[in-house]
Amino acid sequence: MRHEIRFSGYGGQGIILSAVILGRAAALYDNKYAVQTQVYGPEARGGASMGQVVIDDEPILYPEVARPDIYVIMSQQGFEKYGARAGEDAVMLIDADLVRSRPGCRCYEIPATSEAKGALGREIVANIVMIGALVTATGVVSREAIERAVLDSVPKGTEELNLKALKRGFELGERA
Amino acid sequence: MKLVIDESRCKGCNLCVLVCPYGIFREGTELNSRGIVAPVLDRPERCTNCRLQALYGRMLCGVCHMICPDQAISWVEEKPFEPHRVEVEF
Amino acid sequence: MIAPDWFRGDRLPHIYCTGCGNGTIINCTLAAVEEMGWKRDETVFVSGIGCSSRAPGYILTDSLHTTHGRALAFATGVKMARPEFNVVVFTGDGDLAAIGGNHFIHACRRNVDMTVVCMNNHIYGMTGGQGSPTTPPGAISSTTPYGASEPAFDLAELAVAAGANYVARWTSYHVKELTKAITVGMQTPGLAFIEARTQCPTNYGRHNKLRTVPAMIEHLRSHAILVAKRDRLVAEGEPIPEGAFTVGELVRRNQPAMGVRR
Amino acid sequence: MSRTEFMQGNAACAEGALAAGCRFFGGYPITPSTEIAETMARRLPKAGGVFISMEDEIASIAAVIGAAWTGARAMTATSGPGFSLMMENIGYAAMTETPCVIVNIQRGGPSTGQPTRAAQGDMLQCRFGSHGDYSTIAITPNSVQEMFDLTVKAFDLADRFRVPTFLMSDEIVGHMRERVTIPDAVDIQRPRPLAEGSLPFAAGEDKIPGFAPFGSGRAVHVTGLTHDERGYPDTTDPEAHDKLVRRLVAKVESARRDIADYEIVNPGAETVFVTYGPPSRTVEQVMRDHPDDSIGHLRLRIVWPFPEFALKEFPNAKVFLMPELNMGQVVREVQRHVDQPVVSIPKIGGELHTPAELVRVLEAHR
Repeated sequence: MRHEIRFSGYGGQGIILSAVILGRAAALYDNKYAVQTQVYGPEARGGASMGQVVIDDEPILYPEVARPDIYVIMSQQGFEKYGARAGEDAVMLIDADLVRSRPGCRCYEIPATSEAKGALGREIVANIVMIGALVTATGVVSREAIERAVLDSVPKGTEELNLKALKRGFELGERA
Repeated sequence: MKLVIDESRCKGCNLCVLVCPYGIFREGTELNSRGIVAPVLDRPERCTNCRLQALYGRMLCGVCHMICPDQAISWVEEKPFEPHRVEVEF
Repeated sequence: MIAPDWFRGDRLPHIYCTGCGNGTIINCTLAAVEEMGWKRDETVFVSGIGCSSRAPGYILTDSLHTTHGRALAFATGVKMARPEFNVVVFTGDGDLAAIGGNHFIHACRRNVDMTVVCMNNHIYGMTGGQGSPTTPPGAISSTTPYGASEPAFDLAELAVAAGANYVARWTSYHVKELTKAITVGMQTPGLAFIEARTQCPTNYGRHNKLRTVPAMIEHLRSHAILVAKRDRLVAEGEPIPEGAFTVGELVRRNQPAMGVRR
Repeated sequence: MSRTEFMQGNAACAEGALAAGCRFFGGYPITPSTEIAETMARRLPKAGGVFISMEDEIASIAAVIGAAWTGARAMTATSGPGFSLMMENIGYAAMTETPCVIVNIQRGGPSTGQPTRAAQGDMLQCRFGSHGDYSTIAITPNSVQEMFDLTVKAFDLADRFRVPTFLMSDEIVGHMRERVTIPDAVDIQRPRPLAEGSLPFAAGEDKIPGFAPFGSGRAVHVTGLTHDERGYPDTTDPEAHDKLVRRLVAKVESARRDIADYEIVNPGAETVFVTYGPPSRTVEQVMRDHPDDSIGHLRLRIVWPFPEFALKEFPNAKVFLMPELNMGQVVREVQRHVDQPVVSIPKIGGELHTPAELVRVLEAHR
């Protein structure tokens, strides 16, 4: 089953890293296939940043994302540029504190940034909370795979914090 | 040691005539087989390098050899070795 | 005396015009190489395009005759890949300062450990005598028929400013001094730049009232003033003679260098 | 043993170069190739190699050629504008038979164009871009794994044929991340050494001279001028030039069956897609979604020298369809080798042909 997952937010939230971690989880630890792409260029710096992942059980031939079925949106501008045209059958996870608009599709509101700032004490792990929620809300990769991919990708010394953020995300995603 | 001009290389620029402190090189007058007027040597035994290189174990003066753009000037050993009569000029 | 085994005897006589000073500068460079005791199979000559750049073709070592202006970039690759090689670059004023100007300043900045000998004849010789970045103001060339109107580059001062560890300037008349300067340059770690002003009787002298080779040599000799003399004139507030250029060592220093033999 | 990574195409290219023993990289930053230089800058010094950031692309390829003549495997990476700047020295490398690898992560042109978008607009430039006649090898990967594998192959071909060899990738493959398996070691083939007593530019039957890198004690004179077998300039003799340039072209072109690398699907097909690089993946997607034996696919991993004989492997072909990320470049080569109609499917703007677009063309031509 082919899934196309699109992440968007503003620069500095770790949007691209989120896409890489998800792709890594699928390709290295879930025995699936994954292609990760992203938007480059000056417009990606100040404005909305966007990364995408295609995950499939079969080898991925056409590598581009045509019609995402899963969205993770972490800024209003990101929503407007990359989320507003989501199809009706898509699923969207939204950082409820940062995005005012709501899509026409199924939408889960995840308070990732306030959780990261509050309970976890570091705003920087909001993207990891979001990834955790994504995994339990959609099952696109396994919990074990995403745990290993997160551990691969985060700076030394922050593993515990990031695992805590991921677990918190799992809970938020289960509840959603 | 003997000073020689390799006429197969000389292009006749006469830089050697200009720089030799002993006036050993003179502008030539005759075209050689390559169509070049090569300089001629005037009493080359006056060349300090010819006389004293073996004694000092290094090149002396040698300005003609260095400036010759066509690598045409060199010294060859003379065999059998014959000491030259030295004329001291004041 | 330069040992004949440094020359590709089968390639001589070379293509240079009668009275061209490039052959002299090759002699001085090879005399310096002998002084250094370098081995032939560890020495690489690199050049770009132009009269000067034909020089490596007459020397019996590995040699790289490259594209116009780019000799220093090729030489950087050779030296950085094999720092144990002795790398000497032959270049000319057009090759080095016009098309290759950017490579020149960056090679000096990197201070790559090699010796750069520039045969500066103030003209594009091989293409028939067009004005170059070192053609003196007023000089006649085929592209400056009313006299060069642009200021000229001082290549040696440019190399000093750009960071070369050793910079000297002599002429094809000053064979002993030039040889000594190239030798010191070879001994100095980092980039050594030696500007050798030379005569181009065919394409420069002919159009600039220097019809004979001796006239050109005399012009070089009489317009060269030692760096120390220039400094004294400046200190005394005396004018520098018109058309004069400094000769001697302009800088010798020990700034960090790249590609130094390990 | 090997390791599996989730890696960007550009990073996999750098890993391939390191695995192949590349020990010199000269480059200049340019989107979308920069990650190759960055990876080499990080990895090469630890592998005993040299990374140098040159003042421009002209200097980068010059330094690479200089390093190659010392016997090092050497590489540079760039994109369109830098590739254009390299052209003169690429001709020099062809003329002097310098083995080196040039990676071009193609972006939209002409001029500065679309720095962050993909194209295949330099495919004719890599074949004909430098002045005069010569022949080189151009490789076109379509996945991150191939960025690794074909970079290794590029070094082998460069060494074997003593030609500048191009890895003609693009922004899509250069920037995408996929799973890649990196073996612990790869087999490499270095150039045949110059035989004792042979002249440095004299070639035998295969038209490829033996290689005596600097320091071998052979006093090789290397020049971009027309030269004889000794390497000495001989610029006015028509025969000398004819002999040299014919050999430079023939050493690659006459070996094109040997060099060729392509895949064939459904050789009995009547409608045949011809692709290279990422459009091949769209075609593969279309063929998976619409299984049909009457649709064939010739996918080139090496575009130059062009393997025209591969087109003959579709004896029933009625039409050839060629999607390219340009206005139709390699399609000209297909057209001159077949009698059937050849349809160019150009796409520019930076995005890959979608499966739906190709299905529409397919339906129009059946």
